[in-house]
Amino acid sequence: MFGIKADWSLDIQERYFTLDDYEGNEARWCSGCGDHAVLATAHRILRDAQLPPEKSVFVSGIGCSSRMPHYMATYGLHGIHGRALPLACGVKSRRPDLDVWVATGDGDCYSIGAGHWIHAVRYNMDMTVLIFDNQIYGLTKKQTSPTSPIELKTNTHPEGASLDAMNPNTVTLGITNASFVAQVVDWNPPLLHETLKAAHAHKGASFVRIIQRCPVFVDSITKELQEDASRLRLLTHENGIPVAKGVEKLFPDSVEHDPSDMAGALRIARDETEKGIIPVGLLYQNQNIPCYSDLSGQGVETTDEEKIAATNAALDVFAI
Amino acid sequence: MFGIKADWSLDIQERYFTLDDYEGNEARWCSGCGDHAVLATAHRILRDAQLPPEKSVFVSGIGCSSRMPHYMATYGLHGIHGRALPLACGVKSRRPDLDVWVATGDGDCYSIGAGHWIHAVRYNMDMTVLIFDNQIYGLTKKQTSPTSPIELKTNTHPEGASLDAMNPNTVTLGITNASFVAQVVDWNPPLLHETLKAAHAHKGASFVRIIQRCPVFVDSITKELQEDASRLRLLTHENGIPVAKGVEKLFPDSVEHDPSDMAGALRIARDETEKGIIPVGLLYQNQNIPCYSDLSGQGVETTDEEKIAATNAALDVFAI
Amino acid sequence: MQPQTKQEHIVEIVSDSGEGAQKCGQTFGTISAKMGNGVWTVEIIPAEIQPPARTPSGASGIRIRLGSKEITNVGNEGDLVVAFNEQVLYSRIANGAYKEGTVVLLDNRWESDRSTEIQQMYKKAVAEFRDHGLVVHELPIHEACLKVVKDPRKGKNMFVLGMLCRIYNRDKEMGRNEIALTFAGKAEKIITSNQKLFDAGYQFAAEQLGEYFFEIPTREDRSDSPMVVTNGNTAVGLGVMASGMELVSMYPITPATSASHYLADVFPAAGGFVHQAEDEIAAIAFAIGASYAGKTACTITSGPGMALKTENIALAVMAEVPLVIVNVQRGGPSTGLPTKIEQGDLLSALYGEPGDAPKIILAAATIAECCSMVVLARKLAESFRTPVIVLTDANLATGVQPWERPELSRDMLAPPLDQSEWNSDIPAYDWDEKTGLSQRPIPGMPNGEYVLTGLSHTKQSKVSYESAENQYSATMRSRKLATLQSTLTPPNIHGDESGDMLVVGWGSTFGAIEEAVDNLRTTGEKISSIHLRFLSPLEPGLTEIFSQFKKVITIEVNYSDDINAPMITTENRRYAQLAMVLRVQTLADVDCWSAVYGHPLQPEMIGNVLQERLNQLNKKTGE
Amino acid sequence: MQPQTKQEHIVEIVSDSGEGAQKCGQTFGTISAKMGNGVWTVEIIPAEIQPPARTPSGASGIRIRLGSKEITNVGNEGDLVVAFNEQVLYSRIANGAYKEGTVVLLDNRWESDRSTEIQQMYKKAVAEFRDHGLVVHELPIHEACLKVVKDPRKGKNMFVLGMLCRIYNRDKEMGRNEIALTFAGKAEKIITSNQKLFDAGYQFAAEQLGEYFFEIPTREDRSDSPMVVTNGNTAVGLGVMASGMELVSMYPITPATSASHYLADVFPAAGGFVHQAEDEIAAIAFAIGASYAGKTACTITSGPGMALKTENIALAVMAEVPLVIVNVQRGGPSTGLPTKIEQGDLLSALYGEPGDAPKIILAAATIAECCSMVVLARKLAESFRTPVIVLTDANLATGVQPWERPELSRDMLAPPLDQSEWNSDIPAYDWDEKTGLSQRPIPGMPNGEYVLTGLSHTKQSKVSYESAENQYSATMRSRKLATLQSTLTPPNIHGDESGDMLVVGWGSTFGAIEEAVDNLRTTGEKISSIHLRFLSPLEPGLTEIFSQFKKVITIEVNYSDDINAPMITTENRRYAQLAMVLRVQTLADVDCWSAVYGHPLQPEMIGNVLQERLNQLNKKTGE
Ligand SMILES: Cc1ncc(C[n+]2csc(CCOP(=O)(O)OP(=O)(O)O)c2C)c(N)n1
Ligand SMILES: Cc1ncc(C[n+]2csc(CCOP(=O)(O)OP(=O)(O)O)c2C)c(N)n1
Ligand code: SF4
Ligand code: SF4
Ligand SMILES: [Mg+2]
Ligand SMILES: [Mg+2]
Repeated sequence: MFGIKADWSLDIQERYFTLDDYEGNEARWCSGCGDHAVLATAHRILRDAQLPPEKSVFVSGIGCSSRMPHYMATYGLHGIHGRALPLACGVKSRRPDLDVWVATGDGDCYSIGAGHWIHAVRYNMDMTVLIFDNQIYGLTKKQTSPTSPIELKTNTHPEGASLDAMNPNTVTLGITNASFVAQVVDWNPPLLHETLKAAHAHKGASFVRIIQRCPVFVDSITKELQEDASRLRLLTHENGIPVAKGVEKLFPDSVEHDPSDMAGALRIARDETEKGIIPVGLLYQNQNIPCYSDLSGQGVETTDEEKIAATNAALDVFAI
Repeated sequence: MFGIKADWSLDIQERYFTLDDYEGNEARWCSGCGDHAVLATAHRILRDAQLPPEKSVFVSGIGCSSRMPHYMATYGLHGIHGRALPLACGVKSRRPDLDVWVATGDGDCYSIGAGHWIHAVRYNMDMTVLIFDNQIYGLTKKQTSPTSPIELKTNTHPEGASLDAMNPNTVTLGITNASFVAQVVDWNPPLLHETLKAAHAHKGASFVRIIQRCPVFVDSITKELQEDASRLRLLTHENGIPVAKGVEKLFPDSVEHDPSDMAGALRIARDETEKGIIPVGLLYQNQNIPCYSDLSGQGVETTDEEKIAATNAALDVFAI
Repeated sequence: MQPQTKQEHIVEIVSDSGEGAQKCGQTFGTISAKMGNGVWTVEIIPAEIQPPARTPSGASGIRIRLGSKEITNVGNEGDLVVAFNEQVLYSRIANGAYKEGTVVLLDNRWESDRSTEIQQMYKKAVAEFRDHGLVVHELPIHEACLKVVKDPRKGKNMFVLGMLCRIYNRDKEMGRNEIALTFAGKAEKIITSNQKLFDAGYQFAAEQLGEYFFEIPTREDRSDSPMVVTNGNTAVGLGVMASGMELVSMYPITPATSASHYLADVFPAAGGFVHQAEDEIAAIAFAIGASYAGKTACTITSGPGMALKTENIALAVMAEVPLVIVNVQRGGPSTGLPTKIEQGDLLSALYGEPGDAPKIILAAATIAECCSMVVLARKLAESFRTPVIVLTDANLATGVQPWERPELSRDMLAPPLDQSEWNSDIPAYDWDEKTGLSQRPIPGMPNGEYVLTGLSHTKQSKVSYESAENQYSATMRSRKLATLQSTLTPPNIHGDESGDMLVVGWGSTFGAIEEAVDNLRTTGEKISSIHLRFLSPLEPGLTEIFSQFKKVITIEVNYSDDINAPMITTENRRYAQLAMVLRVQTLADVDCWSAVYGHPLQPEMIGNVLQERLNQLNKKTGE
Repeated sequence: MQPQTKQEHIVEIVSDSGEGAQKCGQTFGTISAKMGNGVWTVEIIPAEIQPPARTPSGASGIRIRLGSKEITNVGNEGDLVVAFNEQVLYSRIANGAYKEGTVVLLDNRWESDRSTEIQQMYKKAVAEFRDHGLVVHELPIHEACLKVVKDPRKGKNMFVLGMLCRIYNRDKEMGRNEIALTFAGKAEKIITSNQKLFDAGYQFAAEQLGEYFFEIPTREDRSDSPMVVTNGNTAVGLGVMASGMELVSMYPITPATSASHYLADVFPAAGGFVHQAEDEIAAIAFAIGASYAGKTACTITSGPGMALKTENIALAVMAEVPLVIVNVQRGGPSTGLPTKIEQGDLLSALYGEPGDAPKIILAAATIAECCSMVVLARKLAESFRTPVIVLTDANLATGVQPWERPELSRDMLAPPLDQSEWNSDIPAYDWDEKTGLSQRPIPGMPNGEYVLTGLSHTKQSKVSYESAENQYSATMRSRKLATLQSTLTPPNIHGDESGDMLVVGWGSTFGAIEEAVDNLRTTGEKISSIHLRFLSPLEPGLTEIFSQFKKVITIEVNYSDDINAPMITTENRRYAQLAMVLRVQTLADVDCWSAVYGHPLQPEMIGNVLQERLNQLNKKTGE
């Protein structure tokens, strides 16, 4: 997932990290909020990976979900609305040794941050991107988001949202260089765990859209899905997200889907818009897409002498 | 295409518009620049449609191509870099009677304007969007654009562009509410004319990606296509762009494609990235997507009395 | 028993979030306004959506200041507080909201809570409050509610409303009616149940709190004009409607969004439309597009949103597009204090854009002006062909006050869309050299065709390659401000026209400053104040006015260096924002006092600051 | 024959775009610099990429000012012009580039053009130029080139280089060598062909223009230090490398982009990386991310790009992220004059962000400072934990001048990435109360974990809900500026320390102002000047310095109202940008003269303005 510098290894042998080592301030989300589940999963993934807390950076924009970095005991960058991705790309750019995560919301990523989303997929820098999609603006109290269902009554659309919900997966899959596209719901802990783990393990930008409960503002949206699992479609495959038997049973609708099959991924993703069937699992993965972070990080080991020599060489050209 | 107010009709009967009536300042693009062809086509389409020049508005961002409004004798809004689409949506929002066109570049639309592109597709306001894709930043003198071919040497990437070119069509098609997606080359005048005409006639946001010559900075890219038409694939269909027999002959590779078939459109569009085969024609059309301009324009006829009455009613609620 | 007469009282209701304190307080405020009192209501809002219960940071509630004069601000420390639990009071105490003798009516249910921990917290807190000088009454409010409803968490607020109505001798029937209005549209059952709670509360107060029985006489200065009660954001929304604008293009941001929420509800009835854009850049670009097309539009936002609009504002200035921008200021910089008040955006409004971008800037001083200034802004925007920024702030946005209902008229509305033929001899920017003003063609007008551009342009709106033309067009854009200034009158002076000290303010500090000045004047200080509504251009005559006072000082809610702090000298001191502007234009040695505590300035705080400076001044001048 | 000695000369080469005039002039400038002259070169750039041939708006070329002193600006009217066609001269004349007696060496090929229209245009122009007082020599340049190459459009420039080298008595071998350097990497054939053209031109001038034979003596004030010749944008690039920064994150925008082009070429050799982001917002966010992670980064842009970065700059200020922002100013507002010079972004740099956002602002006055200030900026950014804005402008960006080669050293470079263990007792913002300074933990440091946020935060970087904490952290951020100021010395006074008039400037007007002041001083005027490099904080001691002069005036390239214009009063006058800042901080009645003609200010123009004000002053004070 990411390189640890040579001079670190010894130290690491001696440190054993418990969940405590990853837990930051007490989470201040509403009770029943799906964000809690994602947070707990992230703690566990880091613990399982035994990554030193100082080597991970959680980067976010603004929104309820973007508070996540405060609840981690790692480094964090709680940025500004919509800019989580370029901030995170910057962190990674010259620090390939850092383990970078992004926490962003459906407004933060798909609305104000839409341009960066497109381009972060293109850059494919090595990072794990969690999109907390509660289909609403939470922090600012119930305005329409791009993924809000049409006709949902919100404070900005009291008569109901006027546009069909955006399908983020068909967009992400359409962006050249997409390398890891998955979708999961927050209320299935084992699936959430396996999905984030696979995303974290993937070298490249892993985009995980997490369909997230916001009981305070749009309780019914996810409640319906929780109550009627037939609207979800589990994607299974040996190269996909590992699904325990017990978990698979919970999904009346499941389908084998090879994550290397882009055409299939697109078809499955489109079913969400066209048939209301929400895929859960790994839509697409391609491990051969180059990572821009490998390029941007070139030269980080340059010594002072080399820098001075290169600058002198540059000056020589203009010498008189 | 757009509604002309009742009190206009009489007047129109009496006016006959020639090409002159649509021609603005002398175009200052380089000789051999593909933009000239698009401009001439726009003049002709308006002339053929006999639209009064004062009823059309050409809106653009910044770039070589964004100079287009200056070369029209209609109204124009030469805006700021990347914001052509929201400016145009604003023009249309309360003036459904105006005929709105957008001229934008590959940098203007797909890079700095990417977020607005996504959302303008969603809004599907009734307008004709021309994306002049020369695969380079022209006005600022040869920097990499999102659609620049990988390894293209530019001033910002002297060793060659580092990312695979973005495929704009797979993105546009992935955005919920896409209603008209076409692609054309600037150097085939009849095809260009028919494509823009169909786009103009479509009610909704018609996105036309025009592959455009920039002989000054990236001559070879389009020269290759001009010389070897086998890299293009003509899309034909009775509901597609009408293609004269003589024109069809020029394309060794042509395929029948029903523009209502989204899956097919996606496959054809993806071939551009995966196989280097560039589709030319109508990728997708859906006339049933609601237009946000129909919604945003509601109430434009409200009288002063009605406005005052509504405001008084609103005040009544707080009266003490 | 006769009620005790009080000229004014400050009441707070403090609870956990979700217990309805705000609805209770607003209803109480409305009843009081209807009965002819001056009223100012301000919400106490926790930073989180669902803060944990029974914690200081979760304090949610409302403050109502009512009196027999017009009330223009939140006032100083509270007189009487109803608290649903004891913990929430800690944050109010930390904020300096109470004084010795403030009466606290505290629900005593926690004393006998199942959790002994809570019992202890409760006892400890009550003891501490008493030590602090608060007069705490532990009352069985919860228990009393239980006699009427099963779950007092839903309904306690109306019980408390009843208590307050008795304590302040409000008309009981009016209270019951107001409940009916508040729950209008809800099931009859709900209304009667709440009215029962109200009655119970009324009786409870009569029985248990007989000693607290006050009369706040009707305002003497009350005009006969009809009044409305709203907060500032609703007033902005009403202003948009009254102005005849048809489009608000916005992106959600606290504390501005509720203005758009309100409009989303009522605007369609007036033929208007609220566009929620994908971001603030798109929001303003959309508004500019509509304005260009002849429908002057409005965009409403706050700090970070203003930052994003910077480039488009410059376009609107350069291309002379009428546009109304409402900035409900919040604490900055960056995400800052999103729900808190600050007046920190004056300089960025003036100078935010690279290059010279003159524009009109107004600041609302009262809730009524949140409405009237939007109406004015549309007119100015069109007459001067320029964006107009209206500054309000979180204090006005959430403060509630009765204000004179505007009499609507056609000439407040935008003129009808002109689609007549344009005289083709007139260029698109037919600058009148003396004033900088020009008429504009609107798309659809035959012969008016031109291309609006952000590039330097000629009168004809052609891209200009000539060096003199850039200078000329810049001059014309700037001259419009001087032209507007020439139509303005000097600001009113509150107090004498000369004296020791002149206080200058702008925005929502209006009421607090005047109250502080009035208090000082009663003690014999020679102090006056002016309050600016126009910040760009400034109202005229300031140099002359300033010259009549020994000292001029601004009071503002933004950051300035304290001249006595380490490292700070007169030369490097960073002044409060209006103070800077005044120093530039008048060269008077305008001093400033400002702070960014995130809460509205209280008259007492201002009074203390001014008293100190007056003492220094008189010492210095040897008086 | 002996050449005539001249202290300085201004030469222009003007042509259609694409004829290589710029390469010719740059090579001529380099040769002159190598021979020990002072040199300033500035490009004449048409607004379009391929403007039509033979049109005034298509004028493309270069101006070279060379002399026996250090040359710091473009100077006044030209002495000698080589023109490839007559039409392009019209635009130069319109810009006031020539005077009576300017020698024009004009290619006469148009006289016999196939098109009679062109023939007539040519004749008419020549006559008009002569009427205008220009000394026109019609020369068969094209014809002479044809003898050496088939297509003189490719090569005429080297022929002209030869002519100029003869006219200014340059070392011929050095000229030939310079051609070899210019075309290094090209085929040998190309080099020799160009050298042949050069030789032919040299001979042509000797034969046809014997009367023009000048000697510009070597600079006497020339130091022995090694020199380099570059434009300001290249100097910025070199500064980035010399500072040890590893990342430039940018989005293309004129006139800033060429700095990044240059870096894209050479930066990788120093281990650096240029990131072209999707827009300016992403560019700065990317840089902030890298800076947060311990690699202080740089973003380079111009006006509209600055506007877009506003919100992120506020984040960097609030969260105290070191960052270098280079703003190559261009004409504004909005798209404005993209290729032209203006100093219009001082106020937006200072006050662009909603809320209080103190930051360090430097302005380069020379091309050398374009390099050294970037090095300084990185250091300041890290020491003061803040963004630093370096202002340059289009004049510096494209001007070419020899400057002292910096001696590189390790202490110019960023310190190595610190990954040692952080002392967990030290909070993330361990503000020193006296200075506002603090150390920061870098991701990767064990025990340093914290969450950077744009919200109001405590020392520990926790979201702050306490009102006093916002005031405290704002104070700490502001205090850093005062701390920095306390380490600065007052600006040098150019001229006497007291007198009638003090001129204050900043940025690229440095050379022109000092030259104008020197000229006035030789005529006996009591005038001095200072030139500020620090704009935030200001350099200290200004009040004291100003007090020694009867009048203080700024000269700037940005918009200000003319006090004599209609509607303008002392109270509503909009001052030039530095003048405003100085008035706030010193209360001196700082006057200003500024203009936005889009071209660099010439010493003569400044001299005239100052002379007029001096006359007024002396009249007023009765001298
Ligand atoms: C520039 C800017 N615009 C607007 C806001 C206000 N704002 C904060 S969070 C948010 C949207 C939150 O929605 P989402 O991203 O879906 O996150 P959630 O709260 O639902 O997790 C908005 C509009 C802001 N902070 N900054
Ligand atoms: C905010 C902003 N950033 C950057 C620029 C500079 N700029 C002008 S046009 C352009 C890109 C042009 O490329 P494209 O959109 O592909 O149009 P083309 O010139 O190729 O037609 C850029 C970066 C600008 N004007 N404004
Ligand atoms: S408002 Fe919704 S998204 Fe935000 S914390 Fe509460 S439940 Fe979660
Ligand atoms: S630079 Fe390219 S895109 Fe621009 S006008 Fe010239 S040929 Fe056309
Ligand atoms: Mg959300
Ligand atoms: Mg392009």
